[in-house]
Amino acid sequence: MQRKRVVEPEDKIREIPAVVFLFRSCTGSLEYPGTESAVTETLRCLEVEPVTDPDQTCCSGYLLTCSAHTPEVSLAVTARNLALVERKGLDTYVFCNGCYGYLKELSHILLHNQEYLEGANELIARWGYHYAGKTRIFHVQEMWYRLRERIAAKVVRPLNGLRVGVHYGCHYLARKYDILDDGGYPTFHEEIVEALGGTPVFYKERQLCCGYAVGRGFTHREEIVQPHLFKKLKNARDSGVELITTVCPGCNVALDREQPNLRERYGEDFRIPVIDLAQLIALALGVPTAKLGFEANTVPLDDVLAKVGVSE
Amino acid sequence: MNESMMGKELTALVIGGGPAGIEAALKIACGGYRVVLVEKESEPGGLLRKLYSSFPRWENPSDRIGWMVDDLKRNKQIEISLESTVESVARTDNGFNVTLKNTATGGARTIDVQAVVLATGFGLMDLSAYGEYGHGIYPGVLNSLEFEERLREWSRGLGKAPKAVALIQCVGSRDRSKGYPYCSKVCCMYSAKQAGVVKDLFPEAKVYVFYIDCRAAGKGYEEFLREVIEKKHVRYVRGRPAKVLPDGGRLLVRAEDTLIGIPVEFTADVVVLAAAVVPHPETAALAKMFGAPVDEYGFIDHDLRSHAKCADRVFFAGGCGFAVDTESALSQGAAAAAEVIALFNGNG
Amino acid sequence: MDTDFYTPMRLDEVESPLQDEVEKALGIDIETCMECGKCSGGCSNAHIFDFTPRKVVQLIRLGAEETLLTMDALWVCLSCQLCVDRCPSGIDIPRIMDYLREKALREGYRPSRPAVVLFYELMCSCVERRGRVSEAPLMLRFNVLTGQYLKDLTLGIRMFLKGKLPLTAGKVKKMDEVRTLFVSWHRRSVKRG
Amino acid sequence: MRERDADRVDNLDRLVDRYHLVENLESCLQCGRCTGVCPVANLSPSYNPRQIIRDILAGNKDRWLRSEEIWRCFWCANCYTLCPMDIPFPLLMMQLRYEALENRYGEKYFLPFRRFAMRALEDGLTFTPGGARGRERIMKLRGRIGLKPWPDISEKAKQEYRELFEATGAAAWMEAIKEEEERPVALTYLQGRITDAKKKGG
Amino acid sequence: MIVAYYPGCSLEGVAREYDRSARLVCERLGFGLQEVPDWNCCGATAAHSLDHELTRGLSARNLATVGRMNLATVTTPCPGCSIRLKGAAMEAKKEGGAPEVMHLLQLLTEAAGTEKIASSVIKPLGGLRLAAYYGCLVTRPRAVARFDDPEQPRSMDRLLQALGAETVDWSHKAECCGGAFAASETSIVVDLGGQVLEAAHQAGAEALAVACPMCQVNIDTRQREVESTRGVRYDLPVFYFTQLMGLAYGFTHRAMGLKRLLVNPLPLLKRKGIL
Repeated sequence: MQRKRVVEPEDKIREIPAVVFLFRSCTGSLEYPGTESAVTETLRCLEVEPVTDPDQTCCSGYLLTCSAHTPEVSLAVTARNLALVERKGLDTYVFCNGCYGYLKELSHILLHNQEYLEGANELIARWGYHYAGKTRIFHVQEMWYRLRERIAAKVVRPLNGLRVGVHYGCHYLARKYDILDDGGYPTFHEEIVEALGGTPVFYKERQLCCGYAVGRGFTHREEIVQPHLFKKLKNARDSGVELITTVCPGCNVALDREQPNLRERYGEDFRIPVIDLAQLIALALGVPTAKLGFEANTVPLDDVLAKVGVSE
Repeated sequence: MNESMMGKELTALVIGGGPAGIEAALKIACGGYRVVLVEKESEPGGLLRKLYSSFPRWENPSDRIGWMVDDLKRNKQIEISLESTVESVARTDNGFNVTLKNTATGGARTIDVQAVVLATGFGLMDLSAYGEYGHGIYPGVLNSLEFEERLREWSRGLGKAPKAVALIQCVGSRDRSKGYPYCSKVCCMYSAKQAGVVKDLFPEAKVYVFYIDCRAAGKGYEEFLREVIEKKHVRYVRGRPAKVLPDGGRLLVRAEDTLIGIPVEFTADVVVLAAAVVPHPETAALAKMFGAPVDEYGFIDHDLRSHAKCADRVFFAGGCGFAVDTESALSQGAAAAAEVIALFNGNG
Repeated sequence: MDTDFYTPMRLDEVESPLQDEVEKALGIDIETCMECGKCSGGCSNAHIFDFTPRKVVQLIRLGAEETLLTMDALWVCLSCQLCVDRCPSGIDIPRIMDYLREKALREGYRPSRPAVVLFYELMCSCVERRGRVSEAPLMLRFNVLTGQYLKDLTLGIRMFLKGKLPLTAGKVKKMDEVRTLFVSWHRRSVKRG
Repeated sequence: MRERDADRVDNLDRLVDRYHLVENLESCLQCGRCTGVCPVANLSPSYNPRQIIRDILAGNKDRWLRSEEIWRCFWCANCYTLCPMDIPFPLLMMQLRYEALENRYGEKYFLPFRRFAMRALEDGLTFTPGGARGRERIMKLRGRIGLKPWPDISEKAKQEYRELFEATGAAAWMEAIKEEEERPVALTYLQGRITDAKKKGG
Repeated sequence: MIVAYYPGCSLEGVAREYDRSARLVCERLGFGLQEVPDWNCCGATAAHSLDHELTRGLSARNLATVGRMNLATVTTPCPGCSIRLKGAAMEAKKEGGAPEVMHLLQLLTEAAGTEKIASSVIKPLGGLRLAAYYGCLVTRPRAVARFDDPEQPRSMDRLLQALGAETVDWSHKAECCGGAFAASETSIVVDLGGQVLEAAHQAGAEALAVACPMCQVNIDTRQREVESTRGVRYDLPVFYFTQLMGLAYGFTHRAMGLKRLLVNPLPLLKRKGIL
């Protein structure tokens, strides 16, 4: 599957950087630590060195959506985090859609509203930070795609046609903010799955939101998120999906953790494991499963691992 | 223009001195033939003369009409017969014997013409069928032509400044129960224009346009409409108002906002009704005299083979065929002229 | 299970037997509606309707029978005929409302305003018994049956004192002729129900 | 009573778009792409982005401040992605939520976030496991798969993060919101649901 | 001119004064009213809300009775009855003949004419400013009523002017008063009746003239309730137009049953020197 694109990823990421700044994700580190580990391992396998910074904090974009006070606080936090990266002269790579979407959105607001930019810079100037908008923000999936040939060449545990249903997540598809994939009909994820020897399943609801951002367990869990997820997972199962991969630990939480609740409410047990794409790549590249933290998952991966030929 | 053509003594009669008629007369004269232009009013210009502004470029229509009338008057080939109407017509071998009557003096004269261009224009329907809007009952309810006049007054600082204006589209048009199932075509754009003008004159005024569909098909039309909404802040409400009620000296408009689905009310000082476009009553009579067909509404129907021709040696242009905007009226005038010239050049 | 939550309407699955019914029984062509909303703008009670007259017409097109037969608008429509005269397509909405009311009762839907129906039924039974309506006993029975013994008591007394509520009223002599009509009505309701 | 198109609409910019992030609301074409793509609108008919824009343009902002609907937005931004006029609808929701909270509407929907944010002030990280046991469990897991037991975050980062909250007034503002008090919101989840007898019977 | 007369149930009950004044006024104008023998209720809103056939049957029976009277015209003072009868007549006409159905207002303005109405005036109602309130069914639906303009009716205005009264131009001439919900959904009547009263009040009317028993009942008897809901004192008497005609023709207020109106009209009439 090769689609003709308006913008080729090669245009945006011309040369493969040797070092990138990896933006830490709270959920990816604390809910599914396997994600953080898998992303780091995979990058290293692909000869890209991730750099992190202990001074980086949570992106705090959710404060914007849930309206915790005025936008200034989210803008200032973003400016501070991005200023850190700029100091290093690196591009920012994010492995959580939440961080990705919010960083893109908030930096867009900052860069298009002089007043906000000045305000935020004034706030962070006390510690010597300054945000100028030089660091570019990418999703690690964009990097995976750019390196798809390198990945394919390094596969040691092909997926044996495993039927993988992908979940992009909305913020990854925010095409208003200059993303590399096609926001209307994205295929990066499927192409990578193909490169790993899996069979991507184009199920109908693959672009449906996970409902995590605001819904899951917070505000409208019963009424909205559960029927919403039921719709998505039912469609995935009916299309023969054996595994769902995401590119966002947040989506993972919604799709994975919510399955027992769906069983309770609708009496249907989907038992579709949900992991991060990085975990799947790491698996195919031969990273030991002990480093991938699958035990954090609610739905176990035994069947999938067996199919790929990994015995635990 | 060469000598031999100048020598031809062929004459075309153009009935109606609006933009379509003037354009036809000018172009026929350019072709080297004589033209008699008959206009019932004391001044050429037609409906265009009554307009305050135009779309899609916010021009002053009087300017354009001014240039055209200047050209008309300078042109030696054209004889302008103002305050005149066609009294009777007799068909001859190669044309018509037309009797013109001067409505001011009562005098009549007969001329020979070899071709006729009907350009009698259009008018607006009588709104008394719409008691619910109270046109002719409440002083603040105007039809769109009366409103153009009001705009002119406002622009000269006359009259009381409005706090709010409501423009209602599709009054008559698209109303089969009243016998006008057709779309009048020009109202969407001129309502947008009028709404924009009000906002220009009185930026503080609230202007609402009640519409069913915005039919802005034309070069620059959609952009014009969006400008009115976005830059001039005219508010568009989808729904045909049901009733206009007098309310403490102002007018209360009751409608459903069909995009939300709730009944709404709006208090305005002036309510403008975009009345359906209808042919002038004399159009059908004239058409009969010249043997031209009219459709069920009284608009002139065209010949099968040509869009500007309706009978042998009879052509038409502009609003007597159907509602047209200025641009179309001009093109149709030119098209009718081309037909006349072709006819004269061919077998004269 | 699927219907445990709301799903968007499937236009391709929309069939509206109701629309055909309305066309056949009432001779009303719903397709002529251009959704201009003129009916709803002037409707006396649209501001308390759950579905405005325009929506009612559109819901017929969508075949949303249950919604139509259970909606509140059915029982707060005044039959004031404002909509039909203003409709550019001449759609007789009051007649549609009548039809829907009839159908809702026939099919046993609980009306959202039982008092309205009760009043209608009491009035009809009054006609059935006497051929004419006698207002005072009608009002009295209505108030007793709705349990509002004191409703409009003062007003009732004032009216009574003004001679506006005579306790007796005329009666039709040939009641058999009137009763026949009611008998066939009841037969119709039984047969359909 | 009937709705009146309010007199205040001309100051839309000031009233709704206080942060000047949605300046093109008036350009809305009412085409409905947003509603078509909205996952929430697909589940609950009373939440309809197109209608919300229309209603706000008609001056009925207050109705929405009181509503429960504005808290349903998933912030997936699909609407913004598809909007032909580039209207950032999520940012509109955001501003409505700010105002709702100022008027103390819908606090119960904000409280879960407040809890997260208050904890984030301690850790500089959000969504940290609650309670000592949860913390211990995750630290063990991280250790097992070869990560540092706790993500690498410096005291400096935590301190500066906190100070940003204090400097913008966010910390004090969130502090002031009491958990128990809340004002009721109107409108219901399935309002406007359209049903079909035929389907139900069959 | 002999005309069949169908009073309708209300005219035996709440609207007796309408019946009485109508008969007296018609007699004065030379109309011989012959009551339709053994008439039955038209079914009103109740029947057509429950069953269409029933409504049709009830009106058809009345129409058949009128047919046996061999009169060309039947009139009724109640718009509800008149619209039902007109509907039945329209259907009957398709199958053969049917008498002409006219609302009383229609009969008086069309068959008698304003000149004749004016010529019988003895005591003109000078200086009385009236709002002519037609309600829904006198002129609606247009296709059935075939009388006057449904949106801007003028017939009653002309009639009242012929009596020497002034009429105001106002907005709610043909809006609904709440109709048949007088008992079952009172709040609707208070809302809609209140709008009518407010409009008449704003237009400067001193009283309303109506041609429908339901309108009279709703606006007259609920006026106190409307006033307390709206916090405005209207005090607008609601006359049947026939009562006003009677007064102008020299009948006593007792004969016209003015005392039966809940909002007492006598002070106003005295102030104007009509009584």
